[in-house]
Amino acid sequence: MRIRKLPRECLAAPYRVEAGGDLPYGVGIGCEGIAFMEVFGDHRFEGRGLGCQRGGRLVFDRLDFTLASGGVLILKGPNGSGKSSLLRTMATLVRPARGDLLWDGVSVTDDPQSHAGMLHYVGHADAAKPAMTAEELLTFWSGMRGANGISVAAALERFGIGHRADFPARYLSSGQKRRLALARLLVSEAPLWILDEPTVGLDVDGVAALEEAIAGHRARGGMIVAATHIRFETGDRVAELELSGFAPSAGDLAEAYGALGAELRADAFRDAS
Amino acid sequence: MGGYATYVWSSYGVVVVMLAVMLISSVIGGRTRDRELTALEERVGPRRQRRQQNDPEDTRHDA
Amino acid sequence: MKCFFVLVRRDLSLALRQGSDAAMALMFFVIVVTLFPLAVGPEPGVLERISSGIVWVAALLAAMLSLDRMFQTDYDDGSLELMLLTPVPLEVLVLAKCLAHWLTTGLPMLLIAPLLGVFMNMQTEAFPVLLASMALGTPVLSLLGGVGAALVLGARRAGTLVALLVLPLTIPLLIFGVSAVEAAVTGQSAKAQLLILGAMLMACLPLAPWATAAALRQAAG
Amino acid sequence: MNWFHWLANPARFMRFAARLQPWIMALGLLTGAAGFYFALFASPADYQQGETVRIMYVHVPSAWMAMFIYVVMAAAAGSFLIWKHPLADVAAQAAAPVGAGFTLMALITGSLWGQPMWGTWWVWDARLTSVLILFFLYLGYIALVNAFDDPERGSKAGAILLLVGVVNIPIIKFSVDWWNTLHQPASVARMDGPSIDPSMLLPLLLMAAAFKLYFLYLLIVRMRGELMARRIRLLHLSDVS
Repeated sequence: MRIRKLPRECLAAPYRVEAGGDLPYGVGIGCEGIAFMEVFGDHRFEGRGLGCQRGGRLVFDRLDFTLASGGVLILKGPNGSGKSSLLRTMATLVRPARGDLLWDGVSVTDDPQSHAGMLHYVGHADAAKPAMTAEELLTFWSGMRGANGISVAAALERFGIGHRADFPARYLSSGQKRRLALARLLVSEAPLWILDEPTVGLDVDGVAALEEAIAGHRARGGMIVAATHIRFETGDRVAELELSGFAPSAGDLAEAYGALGAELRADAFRDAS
Repeated sequence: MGGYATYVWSSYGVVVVMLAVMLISSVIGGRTRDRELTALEERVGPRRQRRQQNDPEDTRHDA
Repeated sequence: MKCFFVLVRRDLSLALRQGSDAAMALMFFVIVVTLFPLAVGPEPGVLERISSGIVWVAALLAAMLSLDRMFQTDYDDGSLELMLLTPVPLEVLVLAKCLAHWLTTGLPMLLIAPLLGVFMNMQTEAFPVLLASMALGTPVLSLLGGVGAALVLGARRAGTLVALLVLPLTIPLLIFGVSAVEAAVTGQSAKAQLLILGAMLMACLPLAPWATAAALRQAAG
Repeated sequence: MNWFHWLANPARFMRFAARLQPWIMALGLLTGAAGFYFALFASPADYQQGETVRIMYVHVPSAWMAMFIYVVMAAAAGSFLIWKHPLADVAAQAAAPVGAGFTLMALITGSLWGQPMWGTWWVWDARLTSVLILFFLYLGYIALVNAFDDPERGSKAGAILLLVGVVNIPIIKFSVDWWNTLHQPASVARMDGPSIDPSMLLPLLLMAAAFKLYFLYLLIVRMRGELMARRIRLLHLSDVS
């Protein structure tokens, strides 16, 4: 990971830059005048001809996307169109049935472990252990991924659950658990955030905190892929991907089922038996 | 068979019966699926065949 | 390497706070052994003869009981996905999980085994070998069990299935573990058996986490 | 290697297999008939075991097949995991019940052999014990493959289990042999006997060949069935969407 070692205060600073301000894109003012783009460097995340198969069924096919530093990619589409599957594919939790994922032009499917260091994934599950306190959970994940972001206390504060730091997760409401899951994004750095319905269970303040975090992340050259209803200012570097456009046709379905595809006509061998 | 005929013949019997059962059940299973597949293809088939005729890349797995 | 200890510490503190899981496996171990004198009669000769086998079989069964918890909770609450997405080799994390599992089930069983030896009229001279064989054998149980626990994630009736898969694989362990203790009881050297158990541990240490990691990846995908 | 890739296409493989099938059947029937003839009539009775030795001609090849099929399945599982080719998985899943069948056959004939030899239906003989454990491994694999709602998951988990199992089999075999020599009184005759006379070797090898050809034939039949089942599943899915 190409993250410059900065004092913690510096890393915390960008979150105070307002989203959509007058600053040129991707450049913010931190302490000691460090340009934020340097935090993550310039990256490019691409998908080429992606196809994904869930439960033996092809959910989407021949899908391309490109995402550059500071960019946002919003996934749209009805239920079952494969938003979660695509996000899980991007996170290398699922191997694409077809196509390839590229990070800076290099395929990541062969080395998912190093790609994993580049990303944060927030899925439907909050990974909140009932017996662990909010602070312990965050400390644990920062220990697992490296504590190179803001401090645990600051991250909890930023998502408005600082006063619940000592509460075991079993006493947290579902919205608070969600905030806790999102606070993970801030305690360790990763240029790519993959967010699957991150606002589920959040109240207005929670959504605002998330938006602030996202704006700060983008300002520092981070990129975001999300299936969400948060409204982003359209225009600069915000793209939408309508997944229903990539639903496979019947022929694709037949072909994509591995090599047991369309040419496996039963009669090709049935006569011989 | 030196007084052991029961054991010898029953073990050969078991072998023959098991071999036959495995073979017959597999063949019957294949036949049932064959019929099911034929019925399904007749139902879904026309749509698919039309598509395949239009699809020049149909042979891509042979490449 | 830091991740390894972070994960072990988390699993240990979770096990301590939800102590019932580990304690239940231990209780099961004790109760199963206690059943045997009641079933076959309390004659010291008989009990002594079967003591090593009973203790080992009970340890295997008790370990099976605790196995399905090994990855299941992490799988259910999404922690497992996040672990897959840490920049550390998954094998290292698996090893940490296995160590934590051993510390919470294997080690307590190991410590209580002499007491059960007393229950079963085992000669006290055999205790060191019993402890040594279990010290070498129970980690193998955790490592092999990890493979099974990872394979059945998301399966129907995972708890029963994992025992069906893992128990046949633990037979060599049982044979050499029991025979080490028997050798000690009859006053022979148990060195060969203990060496073989050690070799099994050495072989499992790299191979089992590798298979477990592969199983976890396909479970998440 | 090229040839391997050529056959990796399921339709082509099945066409190739269908052409092979009658030959396999003919050869199998031939060796089978000869095997049964030599085993039952044209071979001498053992001077120690008498006529019961004839059970060996089916018991031992069954035990061999049980082992052989497991290794074949593990090889298929390995190539499924490495090259991700579904045909390998189809082969492993098609072979599993056949392997379990041969294992059961070895157990039953072993028991029928044990009764006249030792006067009891079951003896913890080294081979019988290993075969019994192998039977458990087969059942575990079949149970695991069918325990998932998503067949893909079952295939992958099963393949990993097969590889773990095949690494374990030599260790299990070794430990069971070791255990057996420890507990077996020396006076009881071992099932394999000290040495095998050439007149006994011929029926044994004939039966082994016949069993292998039978397995090959059945494998083709079952793989075809499994491929059809997958195609049916696929058609249902595309029908729904």
